[in-house]
Amino acid sequence: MNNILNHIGIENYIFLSVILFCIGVFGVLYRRNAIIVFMSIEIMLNAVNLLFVAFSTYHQDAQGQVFVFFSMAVAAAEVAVGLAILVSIFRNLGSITIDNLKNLKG
Amino acid sequence: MSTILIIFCVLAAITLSTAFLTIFSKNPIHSAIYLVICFFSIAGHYLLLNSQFLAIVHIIVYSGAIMILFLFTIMLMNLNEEREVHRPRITRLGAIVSFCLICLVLIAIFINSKPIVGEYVTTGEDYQSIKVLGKILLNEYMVPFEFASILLLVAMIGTVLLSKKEKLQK
Amino acid sequence: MNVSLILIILLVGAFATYLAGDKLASKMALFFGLAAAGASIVLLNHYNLGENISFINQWITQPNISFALKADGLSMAMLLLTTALTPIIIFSSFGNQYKKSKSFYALILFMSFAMAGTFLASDGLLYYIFWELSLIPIYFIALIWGNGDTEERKKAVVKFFIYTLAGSLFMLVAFVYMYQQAGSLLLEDLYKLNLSATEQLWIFLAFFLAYAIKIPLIPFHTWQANVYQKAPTVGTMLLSGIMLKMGLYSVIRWQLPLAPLAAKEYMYIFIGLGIAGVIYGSIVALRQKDLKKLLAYSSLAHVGLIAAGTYTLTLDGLRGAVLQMIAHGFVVVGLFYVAEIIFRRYETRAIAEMGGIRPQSPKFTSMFLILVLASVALPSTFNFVGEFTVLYSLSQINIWFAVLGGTTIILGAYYMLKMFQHAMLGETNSKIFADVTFNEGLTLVLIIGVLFFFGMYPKPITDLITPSLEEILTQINRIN
Amino acid sequence: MEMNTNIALVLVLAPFLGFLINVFFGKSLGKWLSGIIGTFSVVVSFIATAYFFSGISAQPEGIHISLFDWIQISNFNVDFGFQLDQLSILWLLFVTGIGSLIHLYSISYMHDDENMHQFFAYLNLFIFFMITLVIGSNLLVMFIGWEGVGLCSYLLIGFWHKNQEYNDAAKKAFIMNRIGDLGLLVGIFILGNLFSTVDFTTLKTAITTAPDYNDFWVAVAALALFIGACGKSAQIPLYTWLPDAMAGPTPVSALIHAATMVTAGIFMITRLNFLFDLTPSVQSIIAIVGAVTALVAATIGLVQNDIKKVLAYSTVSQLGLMFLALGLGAYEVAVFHVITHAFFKACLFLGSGSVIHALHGEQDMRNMGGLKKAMPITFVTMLVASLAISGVPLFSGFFSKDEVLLVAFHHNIPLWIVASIASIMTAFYMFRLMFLTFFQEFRGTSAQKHHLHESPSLITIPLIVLAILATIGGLISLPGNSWLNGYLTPVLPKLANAEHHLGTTEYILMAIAVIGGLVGIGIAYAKYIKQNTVPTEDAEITGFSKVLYNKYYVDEFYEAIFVKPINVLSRFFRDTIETALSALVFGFGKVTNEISYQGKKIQNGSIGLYLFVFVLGLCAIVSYLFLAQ
Repeated sequence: MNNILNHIGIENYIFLSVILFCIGVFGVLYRRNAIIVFMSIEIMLNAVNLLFVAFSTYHQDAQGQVFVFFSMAVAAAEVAVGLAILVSIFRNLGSITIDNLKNLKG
Repeated sequence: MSTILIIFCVLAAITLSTAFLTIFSKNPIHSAIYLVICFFSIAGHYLLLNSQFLAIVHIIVYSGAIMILFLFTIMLMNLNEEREVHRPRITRLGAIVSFCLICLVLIAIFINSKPIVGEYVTTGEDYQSIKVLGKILLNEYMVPFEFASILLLVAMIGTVLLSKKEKLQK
Repeated sequence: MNVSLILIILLVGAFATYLAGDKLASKMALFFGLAAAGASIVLLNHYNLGENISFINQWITQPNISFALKADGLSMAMLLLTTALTPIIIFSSFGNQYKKSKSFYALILFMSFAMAGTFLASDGLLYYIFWELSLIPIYFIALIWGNGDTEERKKAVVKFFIYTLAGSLFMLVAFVYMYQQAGSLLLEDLYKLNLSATEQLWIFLAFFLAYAIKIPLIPFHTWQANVYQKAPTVGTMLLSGIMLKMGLYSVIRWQLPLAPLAAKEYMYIFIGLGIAGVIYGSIVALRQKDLKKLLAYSSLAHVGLIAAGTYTLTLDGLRGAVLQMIAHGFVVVGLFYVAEIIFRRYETRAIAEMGGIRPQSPKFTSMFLILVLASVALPSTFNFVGEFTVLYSLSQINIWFAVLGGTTIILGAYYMLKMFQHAMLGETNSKIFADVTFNEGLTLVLIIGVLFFFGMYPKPITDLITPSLEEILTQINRIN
Repeated sequence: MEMNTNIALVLVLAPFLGFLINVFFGKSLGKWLSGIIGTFSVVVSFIATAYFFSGISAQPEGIHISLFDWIQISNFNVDFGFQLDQLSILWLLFVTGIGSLIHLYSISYMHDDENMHQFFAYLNLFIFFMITLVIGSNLLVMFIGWEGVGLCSYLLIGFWHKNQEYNDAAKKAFIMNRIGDLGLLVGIFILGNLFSTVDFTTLKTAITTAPDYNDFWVAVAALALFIGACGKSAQIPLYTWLPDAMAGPTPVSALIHAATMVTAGIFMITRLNFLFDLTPSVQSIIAIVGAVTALVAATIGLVQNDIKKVLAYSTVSQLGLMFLALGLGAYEVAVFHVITHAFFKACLFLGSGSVIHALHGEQDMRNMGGLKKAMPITFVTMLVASLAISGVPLFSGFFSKDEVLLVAFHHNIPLWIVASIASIMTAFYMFRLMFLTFFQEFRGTSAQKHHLHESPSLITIPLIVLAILATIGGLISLPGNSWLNGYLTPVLPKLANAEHHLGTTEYILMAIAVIGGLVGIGIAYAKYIKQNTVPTEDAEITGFSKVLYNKYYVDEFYEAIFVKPINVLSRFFRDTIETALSALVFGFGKVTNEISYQGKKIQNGSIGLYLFVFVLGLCAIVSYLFLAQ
């Protein structure tokens, strides 16, 4: 069976996920809208997932995919809870601009 | 340049551009749409890597469940228009700087690392069909698997509790 | 039979006391205190017969820590001091009523347990644990049962706690470093380390900070007077009678043999510091208005001399220091008890409000005077033996050290007699001073008896401690 | 030898037993019984001493008893032992002898005091410590006694403890003694370091046989020991406590501050004569200090009005003469003078006590006078003692003082002149005391006059015994035929070679001394009998006599340069340094608090900032891990 990586090369996947990850980081830093921040986090998660899958293929091992599977489960849970929190924040403050969320300040 | 590489490049271009657009769109709805496209392209990568199961799950979970959640939330909050006040310039500058920095650092590291690329071995074993994954999940990863379900259950209950309207205290 | 028995008795005693309830607590505590004292005498017997009463057991495998309780002469002497003073201290509290007395007495026993552990432990981490453990009970004793304004007290006690704890942390750092070098914290293994002079200096200083605060040496003594004043007398007795000796003991047991090069190199500085403490403490004590504070500063002066003795690195210095530690332990407990007896009757610790007690209670006056004289090292009391030996060791280093350190016998006499004069003599006080009760008298007589007996015949203690001190000296003088 | 040990123990422990009985049961025993037990225990010691005295000629090297190991030092062991040789037995004889007499005297004298049993307890304790001091076989056992007598002196000076001035005096005595004690200790340290022993016998062997001892350190040791002697024997500069010590009851002054304790310094130096003989420089210091003390104390004594103060300064002055003799190497002369001085000075003090007793506590001579008729026995005995101290021929003081002057003349003429002037002054102030007290008319109140009476026999018997001793005491060392010198030869080896011949010079010197003494008496007679002068009131004293009356302001001087600065320093330390140190420690806490407070501001709750810092930190860690490889 022909390994797909022989055509593409693992380094391309690495660069792709790094850039994707950085885009996620950038989004988290750049945007104030909590929803967008959330989306950026999802992008980061996906970048890592992509790498997992790539390495899974590289090692010819299913462990990486299993990990992605769990990571998706966690991501789903996280998004559900996170969005619920956002909803209740929006309900209380009328906005989801993260700069307004300063209640943690000591 | 093989077909597969071309497909990869196209997919990668879609992934990166939609990711960028997700962040830069002023309207959250647009962001969400771009993100869906991004997720689809990632699913394409998965397919390219021959992990069909993950690709399907990815589409179901991310593009299906998660993005729908996002869209619902956005609509719930009525965020379909840009209400975001722009951040001060210094913050934006900081964001760009740190973006460049982290890119530079990570890429520099990967470039300077010992090359791991060599001959890609193929054992020929099936390691990523649904059958194999299912066996692994329910044998080796039995306990984490169950915990994942508990986690989801807890998340569900938590979400319900959080989004329930509190009774006004008098 | 080994020394862990003592620790078990004290720990079990602490729990039993707590469970016994408020009414029985004091008697239960006394019982266990006496049991520990009895057990340590039995153990001493075994030790003198040449039996091995040490207890070494693997405790934690990773990191490599042993539960090592090593009993040599020095440890036995300090253990005896602890177990002898504990029942005396408990007994001395019998005239007072304490709220929540079960916790109070349990804490006393627990503290005694921790201090006994410190004297016995021969593994660095175990030793450190006991060392810190002893801080916790005294913190509560001083905080909850202390006297004076609550805010002031809290301030003083918390300062003491943080101060000593902060000092000890440096010691922990030193231990960690040595563990990395030796792979074990057993004292014997640490002795085998070949550390360079610089390393030794740093270790020495780290230990010094911990000990200088605990002992205390100037200028690290600022916690002392306030805590002594604010703590209940029992707490003060525990602090001054035993806990100070933990620091001095540790200097001999840990600091000097582990960093002998530094000790030799900077000997003069540390002796000088000790002697400066003697003079400074004595001079400050001159004008103290509070009896307990005065005694605190006198204690500062005495431990300064003891510390100077230990840093001479001579057999006489170490031996005198140990003798003086034991003697000072008894005297200072007696003196604080005297302060407590006066407080029970006059509700004051201000010297100016006393006076004229002698005509009312000659017995008490005599006992007080004897303690005062023992404290200023009158020959034939135990303190003289210790002080003489220490001063002699100082004279071996440099005669001026002996002269300056010897000013303690002048200044000490000055402030102690001045205090005695204003507290006890003069026109009969208008306030009635009830004569000492049987319990009070018994406690004081016991202490005085010990002081005179060993003052005339210190040989048992000298014979007990000399071999182990010689061993430590060989460690100090080992060629690196 | 077993026998000797037991008797020695009896000798030492009898007074201690008396002390214990008086302390624990004194009150219930009653005054008489407590006094009798106190006296009896000292008499027992005296008898034991007499036993040893009778046997000493058979054992010229003395009896050495070692009881047990006491203190262990790395290079030597100190055992608790006794040494009974000629010197210590001689000392014991007069300590216990005079001690017994004074105990007897005190039974009557202290009978009105409610704490009489305490008094006897302290006196017994004093005798116990004094015996320990004398009998100890090494410097440290001697030191037990040395400090012990200081303690008893403290207790007895402050016996009337309700009076804080007396307590001050007691404290002063103890502390000044302790200054000396430090000197003594330092001396012991140096000797221990040099010769690895503090035992008298082995020390003597070590010093006399050591081929290369360090001259300098031996001298320092001797000097340090001499400072110790200064403290105990009230020499310049540590003499000021002795006059103040007169606050104690008079028998105490007689026993401790005249006859026994203050001679401890002389005892110690005599004991260590082999050491001092090696250090001529220290010896000359001792001689000069002794002579100057003799003169200074005598000048102060000239104008004092308190009967006991006069005697106190006279004691200091006489002690000075003894030190002069010691400094000149004439230990036997010093010992001789110690003994005769003990007799006549004890007699004088007891006599003055008798007078004070009769006048119910009056001590000022300006309020006395004419007691001759009322108190004949006291008068006669005091007169005898005064004649003795003034050096009138055939009385004991004549022989001993004359020998001191003789020695001084042979060694150093200026010292002889100083000492002679001091003796002339002695004669003057003693007779000034006699004339003011016993002659002319009574100047006290009429109430006192009515009660004037001779003291009871318990008081007069010791007086008579001491007066007799003061008269015939000189017989033990007659010029040219000295029993004492022969007796002391084993202790003082130099004596064996010394020649004692009486030449013309000696007779001339004797005559000068006698004439000087008589001149002193004559001046006193002229002033206080012929002119009938009575010393002026305190306020009217002017000129140099004011300086003298105020004791050269030495007390004030010490107060200003030692006591005050220490107190100021103490207050400075207490208020400034302590606060500063404390503030420093608290400062650490404050700084931490401040950092925390400032650091809190970074935690402003802005998630953007947190994330930014987070990313920076991530970059830093990653690049560190990468670069560190």
